[in-house]
Amino acid sequence: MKLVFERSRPGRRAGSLPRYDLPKVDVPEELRRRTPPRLPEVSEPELVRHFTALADRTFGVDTGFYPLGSCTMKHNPRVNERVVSLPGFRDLHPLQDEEGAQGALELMWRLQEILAEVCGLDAVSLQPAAGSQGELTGLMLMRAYFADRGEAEQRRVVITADTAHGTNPASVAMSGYELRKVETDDRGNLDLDDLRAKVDERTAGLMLTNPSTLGLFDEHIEEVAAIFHDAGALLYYDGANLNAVCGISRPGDMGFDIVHVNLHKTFSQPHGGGGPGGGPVVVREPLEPFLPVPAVVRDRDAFRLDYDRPKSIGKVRGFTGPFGVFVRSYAYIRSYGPGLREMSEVAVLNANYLLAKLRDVYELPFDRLCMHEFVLSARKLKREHGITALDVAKRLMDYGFHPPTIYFPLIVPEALMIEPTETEPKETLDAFAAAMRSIAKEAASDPEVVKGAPHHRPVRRLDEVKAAKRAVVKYGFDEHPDLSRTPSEGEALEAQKGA
Amino acid sequence: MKLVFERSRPGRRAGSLPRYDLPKVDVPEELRRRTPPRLPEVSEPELVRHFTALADRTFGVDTGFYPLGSCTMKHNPRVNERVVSLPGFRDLHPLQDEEGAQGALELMWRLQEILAEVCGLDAVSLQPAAGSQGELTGLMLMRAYFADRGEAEQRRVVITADTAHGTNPASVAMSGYELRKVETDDRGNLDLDDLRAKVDERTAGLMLTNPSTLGLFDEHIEEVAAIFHDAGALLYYDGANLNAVCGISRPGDMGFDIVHVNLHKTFSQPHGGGGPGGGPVVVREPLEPFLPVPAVVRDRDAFRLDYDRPKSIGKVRGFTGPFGVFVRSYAYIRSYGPGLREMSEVAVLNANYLLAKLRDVYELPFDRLCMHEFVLSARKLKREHGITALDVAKRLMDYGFHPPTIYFPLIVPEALMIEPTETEPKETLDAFAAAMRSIAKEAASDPEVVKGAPHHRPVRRLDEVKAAKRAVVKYGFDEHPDLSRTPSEGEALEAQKGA
Amino acid sequence: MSFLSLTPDDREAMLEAVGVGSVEELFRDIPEAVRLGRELALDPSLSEPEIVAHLTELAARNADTTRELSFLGAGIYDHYVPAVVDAVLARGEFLTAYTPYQPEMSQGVLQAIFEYQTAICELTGMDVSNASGYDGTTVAADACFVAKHATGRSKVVLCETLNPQVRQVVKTYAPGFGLETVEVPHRDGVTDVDELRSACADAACAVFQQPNFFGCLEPAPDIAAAAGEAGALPVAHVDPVSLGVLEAPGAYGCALAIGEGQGAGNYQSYGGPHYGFIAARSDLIRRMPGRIVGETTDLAGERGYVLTLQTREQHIRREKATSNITTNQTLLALAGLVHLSWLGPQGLRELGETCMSLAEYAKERIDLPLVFPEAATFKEFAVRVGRNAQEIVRAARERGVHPGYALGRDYPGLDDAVLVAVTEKRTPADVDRLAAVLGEVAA
Amino acid sequence: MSFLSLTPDDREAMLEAVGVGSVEELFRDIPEAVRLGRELALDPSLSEPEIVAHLTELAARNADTTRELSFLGAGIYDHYVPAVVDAVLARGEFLTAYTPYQPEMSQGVLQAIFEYQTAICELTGMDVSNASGYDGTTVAADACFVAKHATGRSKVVLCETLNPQVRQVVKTYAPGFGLETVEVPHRDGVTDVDELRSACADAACAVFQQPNFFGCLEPAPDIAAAAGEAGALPVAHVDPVSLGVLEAPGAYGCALAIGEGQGAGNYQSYGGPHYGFIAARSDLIRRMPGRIVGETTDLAGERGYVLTLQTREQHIRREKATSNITTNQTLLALAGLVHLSWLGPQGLRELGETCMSLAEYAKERIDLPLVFPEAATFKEFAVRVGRNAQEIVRAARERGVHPGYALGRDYPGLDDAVLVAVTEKRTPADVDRLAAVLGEVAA
Ligand SMILES: Cc1ncc(COP(=O)(O)O)c(C=O)c1O
Ligand SMILES: Cc1ncc(COP(=O)(O)O)c(C=O)c1O
Repeated sequence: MKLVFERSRPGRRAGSLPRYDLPKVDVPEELRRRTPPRLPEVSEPELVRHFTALADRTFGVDTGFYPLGSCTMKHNPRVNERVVSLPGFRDLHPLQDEEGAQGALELMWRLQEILAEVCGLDAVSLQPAAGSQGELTGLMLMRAYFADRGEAEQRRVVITADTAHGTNPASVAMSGYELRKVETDDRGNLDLDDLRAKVDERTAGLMLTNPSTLGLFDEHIEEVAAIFHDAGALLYYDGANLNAVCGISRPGDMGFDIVHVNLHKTFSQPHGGGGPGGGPVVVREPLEPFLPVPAVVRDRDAFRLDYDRPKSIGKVRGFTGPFGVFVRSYAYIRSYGPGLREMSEVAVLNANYLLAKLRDVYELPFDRLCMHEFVLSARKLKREHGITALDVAKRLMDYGFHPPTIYFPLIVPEALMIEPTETEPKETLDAFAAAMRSIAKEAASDPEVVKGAPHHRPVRRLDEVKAAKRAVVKYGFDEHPDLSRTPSEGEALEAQKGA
Repeated sequence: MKLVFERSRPGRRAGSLPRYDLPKVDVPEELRRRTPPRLPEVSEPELVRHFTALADRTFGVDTGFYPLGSCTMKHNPRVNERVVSLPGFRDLHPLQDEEGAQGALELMWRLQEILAEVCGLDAVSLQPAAGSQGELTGLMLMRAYFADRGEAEQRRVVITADTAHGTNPASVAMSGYELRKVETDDRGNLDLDDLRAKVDERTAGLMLTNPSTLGLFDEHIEEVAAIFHDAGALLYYDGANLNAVCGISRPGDMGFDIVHVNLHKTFSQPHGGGGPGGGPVVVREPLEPFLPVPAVVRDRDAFRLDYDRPKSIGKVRGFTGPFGVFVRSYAYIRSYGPGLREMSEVAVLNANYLLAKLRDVYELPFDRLCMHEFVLSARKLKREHGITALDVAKRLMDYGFHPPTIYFPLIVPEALMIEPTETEPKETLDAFAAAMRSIAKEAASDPEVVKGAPHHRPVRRLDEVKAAKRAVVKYGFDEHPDLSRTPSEGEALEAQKGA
Repeated sequence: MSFLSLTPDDREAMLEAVGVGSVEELFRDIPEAVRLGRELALDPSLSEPEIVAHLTELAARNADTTRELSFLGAGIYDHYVPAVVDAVLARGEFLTAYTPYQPEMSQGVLQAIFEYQTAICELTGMDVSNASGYDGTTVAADACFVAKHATGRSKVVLCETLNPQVRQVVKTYAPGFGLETVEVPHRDGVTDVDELRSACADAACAVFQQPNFFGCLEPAPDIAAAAGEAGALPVAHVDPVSLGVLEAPGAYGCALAIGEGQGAGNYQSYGGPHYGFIAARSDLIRRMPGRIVGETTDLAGERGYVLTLQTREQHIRREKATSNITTNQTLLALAGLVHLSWLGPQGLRELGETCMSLAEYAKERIDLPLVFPEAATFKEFAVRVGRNAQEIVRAARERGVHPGYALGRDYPGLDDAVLVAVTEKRTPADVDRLAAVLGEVAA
Repeated sequence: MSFLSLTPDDREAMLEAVGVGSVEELFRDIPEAVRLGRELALDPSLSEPEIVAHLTELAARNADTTRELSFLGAGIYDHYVPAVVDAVLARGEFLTAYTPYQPEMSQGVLQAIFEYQTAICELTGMDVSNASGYDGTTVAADACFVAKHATGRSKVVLCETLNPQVRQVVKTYAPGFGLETVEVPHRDGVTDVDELRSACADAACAVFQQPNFFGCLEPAPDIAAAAGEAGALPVAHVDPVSLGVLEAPGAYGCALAIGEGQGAGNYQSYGGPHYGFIAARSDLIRRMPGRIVGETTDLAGERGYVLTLQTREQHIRREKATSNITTNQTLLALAGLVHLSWLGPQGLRELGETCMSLAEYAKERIDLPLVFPEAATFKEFAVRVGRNAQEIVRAARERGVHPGYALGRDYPGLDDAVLVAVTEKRTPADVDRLAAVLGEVAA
């Protein structure tokens, strides 16, 4: 379909603005815009049709099952969208005096209290904008903590699991730490021997997801925590999988000192096609002085912003964080109350049920009950029929499902990482299982139909290699290239998609 | 796809309500519900998916071109949806004291003033809920007017054109009048001779659409008005086609005494899949005393509801009419201001342009410039290739367009009644013309593909005869019939579709 | 601001294609004498931000129920509208579609109407529902028209406890429909069944309301039986929100069930747009007014939905149609369907129970005499405030509470009565506040 | 209230299929000692109407810009958000989709991002934009990281007229990124180009803001030239709303253009979520952080869009990635695209002109000295209020007007200065009222 720029015609417009009867003011010559930006010139009717058509070519949780592992694609309640658009929230300026923002400050304070309780820790900063920024913030906190103790030079290493999400090593690098990786044992836990060998006085801490990206709870988490704490190091909890354990097991109780929570996963901030998110960090008391400023604090019945935190790492984002995200997540949590536990229970039940329906046709690398998600391997299909995880994913589209995360975690070959979430009905799980089983059959009986998938989407399989080589990353107007003349270079990449 | 009832499972629910700690009150035994209604039991995630899927199977103006003649399927500005949901409008109780509803009353009063100016008449009632209720109201006003003059028994006949919309004769019958029909002359005007022969002292009035449903302005409208007025009768203007003449020619100036305005056509209240609408009536001063109560009036700076109208016909609907519709239409009119004239000009330009692009391939029964819409005939295609207006309509769907109104007006065989509206860009008109021309070619080259259309919609051509014979008008739960076992009975009906 | 899409170049090219020299020329068929010849005397065009500012200013001059604690009801209620309702209605496909004449383009809205019809039939215990009527008043006129044709009789009996506006609309329609109306007075807030029985002789139908306009529960089965015995069709005007706890009209012999749908899924919106519903026994199906959606199959045998029984309708049957209605209230009815699906049977029952409990609590807390102390009520009841009720309302509003509807306008004997309505959105604390304010102003 | 879809029967059947006797058993891998063993200490579950009531009550305790006439800016502005923006963002498909890893499922959002990238490149005069950064602060840190790798240098120069929060975030990131920061003071409200030039020796980049934090117009081309001559990448932090009237950074030699997108399409929302944008010259493309969408073709040669250049990213490149970002601000960036498409080039220019005219009018009407009388401004300017600005703000707010941001917190020497911002939503009459109130309280 056309780009909005291709719908543009000179002289058309949608928007209208008030024109006041005031003299025009000239921009100084040398600062004045010479060539106007070629923004689209379209009428409102076309604008609405254009974006309606784009929405129609986008699959969301509202459209259907979206079992993208590690992403917690749960239902996003509509009441949250209602409350977030109350003018008292939506039209509130972040520099409004505290006295004129008591409702907003109270909401944030309450959310902080809730997150501390859910994580089993003491203090919260809502500032980070997403999970990965939460990670970075957490590592900065680690560094500040050790600096404060005079151990900054000594503790240069952060350890991650070989199952870790890519953001973990990236955050380690961006925060100036050295990275060390620990292996996974044959039950899917951290390999304790490997771990003991790698933890020493140079260790600043561990970054871990628990349940892991394999969807497995580390059975030795107490030992793991002891190893780090004994070495004077800290434990960081990547909260991406918190949806499995709310009200069941708390990161603080597991021994973690710093946690980030993905509000856009566990607490239902809609993902928005890639954001916004929210990545609050929750810490044990000794780390509190280092949290970003300003802190949201309560003085008796009034709430205020505390900038006076001399040990603070500073700021990682503007103001106090993505407030609209807090409104939605706060509303979500208040809907469940202590029933958050049931939310996690059902997430785990749904995952285990789906696993039970699939484990005889796809390989299960670690034969345990899963938590809120599980990872299968399409290795056998590949070996026997040349059908890869990518092919299975693409073929699922033809059955009306969004594919799971694939090729992640990296330690499972041809990984299919499936997270149904708690909001799905059993019928959907049954239908998805049937599709997966049917595709496994097709792999044998009709592999070409699987390899050629998808067949029923607005486009066929896309050439990702060509895109990367040609790097056409904006519309070129009159000079826009015609890529259909470039020969195909490789189609879709067999690389991590999802999470 | 499944009905929402087919998604139901006992024990599931979406909604939650506050439960107060109050004693339960029993309904008297004999009035108590025995069997609960079998409403759907679904969770919110399913509810959202269900209605999202239904929306996806619905084509609206937002989806694409919708040239349904007589329906004025123009763009519905989004700002109107914004203002109508302001709590001051949306959550206002209709029995609020006038002092607490001044904003609402002022809005209605202003809308009345605007409609009087646009129609060139004196007084307005916003009460009627749609065009056809406006018609009925207008005829009641006629009756009350003549009753007041002692002519009620004498004037028993209302005249309509043979091109009239079905609501006109139906309204005549429902208001207790006798119907008489006048023919159309060979330029598409009312046949003046026929008219003169039919108007006499028994005539209460005329109901006319001008421009007519042929999209033609009656060139003798002054003579027509004189004939009725000379006979002591009144003229009623069916405002369905007002979009052609705003700011150009006013019904009052044409000689009409009573007008209804379709707010959902001319003034962009969205059609909502069949409603709501708004059908205010606008009248010449002598008819004002008979308007429905309450009237919205202004006393200096305050606005109030006037119930003290002893000659009023009474009420045709609750309260003061569909207020939300008024908010949208008022906003729409304020957007244009006197520019309403340009709105009509472009509506007429778009129609004439499209006509110019089609007139050589489809028959044009009356060879004139059209107003905001025009009527073609597929008679030649039918004769030569057996392709009916219905087939053309269904085939247009495969090109991504909503079909025009077909088989209306009744005097044009195989009628295709096309109204593009002013909000369409030229590109869309060009694309639609190309599709119509292509279908005309297909009629010759590949008639089966046209007869079998649509091919690319969620369903193929539907059996309307079977539906009428079997009359399955609700879900039957365990006893729901399986109509796929009933043999086909005739598919789609070649009867009016649209308008 | 305008919503036009033509550029100046487009216009020129198009005029040329049409073969005229100017836009003016397109209107050459309009006689000079009937042209306006001047600009419309309307305020100048506003930009979008100005539209919003202007309408916001108007809206701010209304005391809506988010700003004033209100116990107004009398037919329109401040029930909670779930967020999913707004979300569904905001879908542009639903919002901007026309009546689904071309079913292959409109399976979604057709299926939704079919589901709505089913929900209404389930609520009312009827066999057929149309796709909606204008509101709770016009469906009463429709029902009388159906009854006239079904019985061949022309008298319609209206209970005095039926919403005054409903009665007024029926009376306005009556002359054109060829109907006469008679009213049956109430006794202690409910209809006297014996009087009704005698009024029903020769009548086409009897229309009563349950719960009635005073909030009282009518002896509905007895009314239906009395009408039926006299050969008149019993027509129940019901509150959809009550039908989780109150018996369905179909279960006690009504021929038609009608009502105002607003409470189920629509905002108050100063009186509209809302939807009226009308449902009937199967023998009346071919007399029903308006759109009806039916199930069928397509060429390939797949299930689908279409407008059906169209030979009842004006576009086919013209002056012989069962009604002149075309545009109805589909979008509002869709809101009703979504709301009812959100509630489910359990939610609907809870909603009714909560309203009843709150109303009973309010009766206890308000230290004023009930107008009809004998009658059981649902969510609404009338109290005597000792002096002119409109003054009391004014005084209470000054204290921030709207206590309800002053009945005097409709019932001359009840000048000192206020009709108090509660919904699940009012809390016991709200009721306490009402009681306190009434205590002050009606003391 | 919950959003679960399993019935009790479902649960039983599913537990059986899994082969466990209870939900409890599903958690058997969790060591006993780390289980919670009690209920979470959270307030009880609320129903949907209660959620709305509770949040409405909280919202009512905020003085938002619909209730208070406000001239607050300082980085976040009360520009008009068109209704189409809300309508597009309410589409469930956009709202509930994930990052488009599987392009065949997500052509719509991919194309939208590609269009957004194009719009940002057009605004800024750059060759490549990513799909968005978190906000206007973090993109500055990102830009410094890009500059470090591109130049091999580790010093970054920040102008003192750059938004204080932006500077603070860069400084917070700096240790981890291996950067040192230096600041260049302003002279009369704008950057001293000579000081900047000398600071840029050995620097990776120089970050300046146009219009700057004080609302003043910087000698941007001179700054860019000075930085460039010293081998430092010039990085412009720009207000998208200004770019219809102010020159594009690409046109005067900047290597990167970044900014806070909020003013174009996002509500103030107490500071977020918004989008930050970052765009660069083509030579920096493989150093860009975050998602980038590229054009390609499908099997059948049809045009399509995919996430591209992913070897820059954490999920492929892990510790060698150009950034750790994954979740970004796509939905807010989409709002930006819709807003910019609604405006078009003509609307954007008018918007800038209107803001400038209003600001100039405000300068005239307010009878207080300008802090930087020499500088040209865009939509914001600082005035001296004679005493502690926070007190003035408080006093003005008591009269219903928020006059702007008290600069003292960020600029110790400016304790008596208020930064006043106008947008097209403020009318000349609003400005008159501000002037009157300031006249009263600052007299
Ligand atoms: C395990 C894990 N860690 C970290 C992240 C990063 O979180 P975010 O996308 O919020 O930055 C994700 C998801 O993207 C994840 O799945
Ligand atoms: C010419 C004409 N008259 C009357 C009507 C009836 O108007 P409404 O649908 O508003 O009842 C219509 C449209 O349906 C029409 O096209």
